[in-house]
Amino acid sequence: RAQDDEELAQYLGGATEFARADERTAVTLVLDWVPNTNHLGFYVAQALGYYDEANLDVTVQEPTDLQVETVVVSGAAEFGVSYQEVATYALADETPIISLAAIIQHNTSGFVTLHDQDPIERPADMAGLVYGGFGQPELELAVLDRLLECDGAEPGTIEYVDVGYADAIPLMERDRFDLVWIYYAWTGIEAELRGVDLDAIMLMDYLDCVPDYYTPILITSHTMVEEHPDVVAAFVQATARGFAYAIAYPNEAADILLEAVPELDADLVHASAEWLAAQFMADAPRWGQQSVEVWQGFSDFLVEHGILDEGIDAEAAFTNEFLPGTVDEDAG
Amino acid sequence: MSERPCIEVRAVSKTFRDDGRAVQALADVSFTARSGEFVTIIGPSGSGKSTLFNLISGLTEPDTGEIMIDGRPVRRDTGLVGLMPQRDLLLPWRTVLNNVILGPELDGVSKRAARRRAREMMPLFGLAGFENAYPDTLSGGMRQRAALLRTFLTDRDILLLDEPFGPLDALTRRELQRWLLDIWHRFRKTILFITHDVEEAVYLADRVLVFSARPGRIVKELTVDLPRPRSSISLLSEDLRRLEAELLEALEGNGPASTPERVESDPDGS
Amino acid sequence: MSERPCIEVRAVSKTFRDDGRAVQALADVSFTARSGEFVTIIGPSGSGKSTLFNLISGLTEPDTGEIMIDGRPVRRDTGLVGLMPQRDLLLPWRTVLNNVILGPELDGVSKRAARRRAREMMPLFGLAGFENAYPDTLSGGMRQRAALLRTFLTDRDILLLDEPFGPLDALTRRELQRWLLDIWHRFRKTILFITHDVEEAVYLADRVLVFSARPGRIVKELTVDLPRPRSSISLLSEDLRRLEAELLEALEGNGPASTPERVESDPDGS
Amino acid sequence: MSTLLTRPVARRWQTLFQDVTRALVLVVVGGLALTMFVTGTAQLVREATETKNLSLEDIFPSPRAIAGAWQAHQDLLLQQHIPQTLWETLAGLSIALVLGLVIAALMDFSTVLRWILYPILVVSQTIPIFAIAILLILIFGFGTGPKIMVVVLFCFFPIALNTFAGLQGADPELISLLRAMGASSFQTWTKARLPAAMPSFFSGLRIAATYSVVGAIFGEYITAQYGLGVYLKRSYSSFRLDQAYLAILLTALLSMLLVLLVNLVERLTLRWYYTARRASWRGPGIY
Amino acid sequence: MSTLLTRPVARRWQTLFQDVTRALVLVVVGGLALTMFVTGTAQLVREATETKNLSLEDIFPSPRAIAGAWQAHQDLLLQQHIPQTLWETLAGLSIALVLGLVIAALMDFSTVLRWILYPILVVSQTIPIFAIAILLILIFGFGTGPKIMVVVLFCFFPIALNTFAGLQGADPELISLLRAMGASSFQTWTKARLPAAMPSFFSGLRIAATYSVVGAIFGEYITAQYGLGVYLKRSYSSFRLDQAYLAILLTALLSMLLVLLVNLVERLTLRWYYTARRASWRGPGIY
Ligand SMILES: Nc1ncnc2c1ncn2[C@@H]1O[C@H](COP(=O)(O)OP(=O)(O)OP(=O)(O)O)[C@@H](O)[C@H]1O
Ligand SMILES: Nc1ncnc2c1ncn2[C@@H]1O[C@H](COP(=O)(O)OP(=O)(O)OP(=O)(O)O)[C@@H](O)[C@H]1O
Ligand SMILES: [Mg+2]
Ligand SMILES: [Mg+2]
Repeated sequence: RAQDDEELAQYLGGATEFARADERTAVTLVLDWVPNTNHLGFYVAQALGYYDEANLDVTVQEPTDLQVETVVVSGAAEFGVSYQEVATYALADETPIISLAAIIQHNTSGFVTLHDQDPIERPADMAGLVYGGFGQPELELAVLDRLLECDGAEPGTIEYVDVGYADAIPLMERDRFDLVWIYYAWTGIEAELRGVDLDAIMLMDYLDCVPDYYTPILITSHTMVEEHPDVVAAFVQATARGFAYAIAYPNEAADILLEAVPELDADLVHASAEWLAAQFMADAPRWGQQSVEVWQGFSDFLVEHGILDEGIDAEAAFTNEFLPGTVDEDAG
Repeated sequence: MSERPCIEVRAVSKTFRDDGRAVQALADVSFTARSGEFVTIIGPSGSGKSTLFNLISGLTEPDTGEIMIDGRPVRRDTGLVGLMPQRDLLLPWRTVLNNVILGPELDGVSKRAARRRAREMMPLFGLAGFENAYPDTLSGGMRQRAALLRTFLTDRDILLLDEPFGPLDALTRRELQRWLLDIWHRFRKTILFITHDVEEAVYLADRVLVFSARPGRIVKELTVDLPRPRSSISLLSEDLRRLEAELLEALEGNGPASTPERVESDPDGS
Repeated sequence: MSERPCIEVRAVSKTFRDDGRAVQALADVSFTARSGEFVTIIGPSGSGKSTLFNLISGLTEPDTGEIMIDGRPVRRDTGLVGLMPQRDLLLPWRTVLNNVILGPELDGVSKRAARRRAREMMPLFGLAGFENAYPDTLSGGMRQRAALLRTFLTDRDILLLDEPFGPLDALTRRELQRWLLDIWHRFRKTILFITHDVEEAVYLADRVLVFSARPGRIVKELTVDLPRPRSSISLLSEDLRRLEAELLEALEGNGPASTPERVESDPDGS
Repeated sequence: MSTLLTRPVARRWQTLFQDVTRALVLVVVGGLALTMFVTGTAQLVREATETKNLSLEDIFPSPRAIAGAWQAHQDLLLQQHIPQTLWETLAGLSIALVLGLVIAALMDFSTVLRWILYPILVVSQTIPIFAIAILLILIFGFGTGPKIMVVVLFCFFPIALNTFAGLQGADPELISLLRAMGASSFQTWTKARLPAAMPSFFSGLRIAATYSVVGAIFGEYITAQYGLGVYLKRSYSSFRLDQAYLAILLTALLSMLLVLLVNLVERLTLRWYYTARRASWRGPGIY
Repeated sequence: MSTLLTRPVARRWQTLFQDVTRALVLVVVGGLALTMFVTGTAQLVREATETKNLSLEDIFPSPRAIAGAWQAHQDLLLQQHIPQTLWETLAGLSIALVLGLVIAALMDFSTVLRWILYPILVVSQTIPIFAIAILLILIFGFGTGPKIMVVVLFCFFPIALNTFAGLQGADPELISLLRAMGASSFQTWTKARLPAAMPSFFSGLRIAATYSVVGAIFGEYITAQYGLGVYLKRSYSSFRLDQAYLAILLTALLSMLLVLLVNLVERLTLRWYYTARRASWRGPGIY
């Protein structure tokens, strides 16, 4: 274990000591979606007793039909997994939440096509394709248009159709549309496993064009931060340890997840964990680190495209205060 | 028979209105039945006899006039009389036995006691063996008898019987008539009895009321002064025949029923 | 009146079974009605008269025996006869006018023509002015008359009438009896007619069949040899009275109705 | 001779056995239902009393905010979203009506068909939308088709089941009379069974009308450009709760109007029914 | 005198006006429904025929794959998911049954209550789950409560509406007779209205039973650790279509069993109903 701690410390700002709650506390974490590899750290922290060590009894609650922000603010759950875009909307609506950690350092989503049908190499290739969206056309088209623009193509040349609940790739295979926005770590890996040849424009690769944003993030309510900072710190740090473990031992972390949620596809979980291991922290000084530039940049982007009337206070949107260890803030 | 008026019907009129059609069922009907009296009512079909029963039992309110039972006005005040409706109206979801004990059951009598009494009466009503049959499997006459038994078990001092013996054969009919007279006599009931059978009307009654065709009016009151008990009176007795003929004449003197008004006539005559 | 048998009922039996209770309604009934004959059926309540009509009209099949109409066996073959059921069974969603034209309508006659004919008959049946009333607003007798009119408009050569004049006053009854005899005579119909009124049975019929109590058997066949037309026969005619008395006697000689078997008896007697 | 003696005894035993089985089944099922009711309610009460701090502000928008959303998007809603949803609703409901009647007729018509159709009906109501979303898109593309189909799926079921029950419940003596009068099966159906089933049919139609707008909203979740469902989804996922609740409010309103329309038509069509019941019928209107 | 002359005329006009209005409304609504049916069907046909290559392989898993999923997760399903869903279903359905009956009784009892309850009922069916999910979670936490409540929400509506219709449809003459016999309102209700409403009630219960399992699955979408809904959601999200369809299959199966149970209880309870109809009743069993 000692050796483990040493190895994991590099992802934890060098910390080997972690915060504990003042007294034994029961807390609930609501997930954003069905348990998946984005949640590896939580399941690891649960299984390896990190939460226990932090004096916490954690219930990992499967997703609800609700916005996680609503659940967290209502007090029904203390922590939640959300996305920067939804959190930004919520903050603009003056919902009292705050982001505690970026679960994955960069945006790992991307636009994909079937290589055999519509090969794309660069954003400009997407012009003229039919895009199957998930129901937020303003945001989706804003991102797409920006990508086209950056690559010198005509914006507004992508046709939007709403795909709703339906599974995208089979519909693309039947030529119902050409282009879809996916989380590569899950849908992309799954397609790879099935031998579907995808072409992807990863947003990570165009950060100078479309600003980066965190997806997913860990959030809590203002009330928690103000009234139970010890619990928040204990939870965030134990979670950080879990993710550090997932970075170091993706295979073992995948097994832990599968143990807890046996319905998931084992191959997919393993491959996805492997892929994500490099993405959880990426180039950040520690897991979970957030920066004001990312929050500001994305808020500005939304305002620019008329999706938000007013920007948010980026400084107040997040905090790194509860993360383990210490880092040079400028390095982020 | 006491002289105390038990049912008083005073100048009662009733008109039914139905999109633009007005049917006057009763026009200014008045009569009194003394406590313990047996009154039969006879009149053309559609002359408002059943309507009169509905009024007396408090199911409908008269347009004008008033009805008193035991000196108290009836104003949608139900449960004072035992009513046997023209259509048998058995509850289809109850067996015969459970149908006939409905009255006592509503009065809060224990079902057990009610059933015991009912079982005893079954043979008289020719329903023995059909205690557990559903009404749908009975013949027309059997249904009628079950409805009659139900009314008697309801145990009221005033009985309104709307053609109770209509679909019964002569034999059963005679038997039930005798039984009815016996009950009436023993328990001093007041009975109003609608029938189309002139002989029956005379045979049973102290008094016969003859209704005119629609709108129903009382056109004749015939007091039957035959001696009681009547079970011994020969069916062809002279007196009986004479009264029957008198009744028939009264009935015949009353032309055909009026058709309903196409437009509403002014009810308060202003 | 021809000698050709029109309805032949041969050794027909019918037993109803109901969880463990068996009710024998008809036991070995045989008779023949010639074409154009007017046969009345009289018998105790519950003796299987209505059941017999159901068998003849093909609604039910006999357990044993056979029924022929015009020489062809009836085997769930319906629509050959005009049936007026004991319960009026008017369609509650149709007005009186639309109820009475049901027969022609089923036969594919134009509604318009059917309505015209029906309208003409309304006054005779005392239903004038009630063409557009729903059955629920009619009196008991009016419903019965509507049902009767419906049967006549169905226009069959054979009519089965189950107590058609039950709830009618003497006057209307007499009028409709005369009319029925007229129709029968003019259009040479074959009529089976169930009644509980001994006088009516004799007054109308060529022949009266007397049923025993349940299980129904034919215990007497009485040929009525009074001259026709009978409208002129005095109501107190000697012959009439004699036949009536004879009938009553036959009826009375037949004890009370049997109760149903608690357990099933072996139907094929093995 | 032995048969004569044993048969009735066997029969008596059989009857007894039937009665006992019947009582047993009813007691068991009734007991189960009662237990479930009690424990279920207890569970609800227990969980509800355990609740800690119920803070509802911040979660539901104020009526003022909802009114504001209406003012802001009035035109959009009135010109695009509501007409779209309404058209899907009405088209779907009309098709469901016909389909429901046809299915009820088929089930009424033949036992074999009933055996085949019943499971299909039940399954059709238990399949989650997402499982058929892909199928609908494949068949109809991204047009109005999928939404109409979802409305049909939501609505035909109560119509079919209720109409079927109504058809089966028609007075058997009336049917017999019609058969005696020589009516064909079809005539018995149109002249007696169908009219007798109308009250029950309308009861099913009322349920269906309630579901129809929701069905359209749901269908729009599968795929749509316009419609209240789209407005709802977009508002909700961009956290505009005021707009989301406005959409819900409008949905409820449309449903209510449709139900009232059904009630009105029922009152006008089933005049005989309401005439007969007029005496006991309390309160005016089409409610 | 003038009143005597004018009143009837006024009345005649009024009648005519009523008739015309009635005809007009029915024609307009009927025409609308017909138009909607025709254009709706046309739309469906048009969109469906436009479809080019409709290849369905690998959208649906093979039966073998589903059987495989069953073998793999048999224990998990039988020990955790199915019992959980079943308990939620039965508890919810039982509560819905009582609630539906109570609501029907209240609506039948008073016009005022009807005016109040009707909109609430309709609204309760049009609100999307997510809009009340937060309330349910706040009240009941993440336990079984929310799921039971969703089942109740799904199921009480058809029961309430159908029972209400049944109560209203009771033979008015029978009610009159009971009143004449001195029955209290309550007695009229228990002895005549309620029994008369039973066939209609069972028809509603059958619809509710069909929805109940789906309701539980839906409730589990709000929040759950166990249950077929969880299994379904997890499987679908990790692209295990075989497992997802297994879950759907099990849902349908459970629903079917519940419906059959309702049919059985109906047959046993409404003996008078089926006795009377025996002659015309085609086919055996509880179907
Ligand atoms: N609820 C009602 N609505 C409208 N009209 C009615 C209603 N009840 C009775 N009538 C009318 O009132 C008149 C009298 O009916 P009622 O039932 O009292 O007659 P009746 O004397 O009992 O006749 P019958 O001997 O045929 O039973 C009839 O013309 C009938 O159409
Ligand atoms: N569908 C049925 N199921 C069971 N039993 C029946 C059925 N129909 C008739 N019965 C029984 O058959 C017997 C004869 O009935 P039916 O209706 O033929 O008598 P009826 O002679 O017409 O009597 P009424 O003069 O009273 O009308 C009755 O005891 C009745 O209970
Ligand atoms: Mg009457
Ligand atoms: Mg009979």
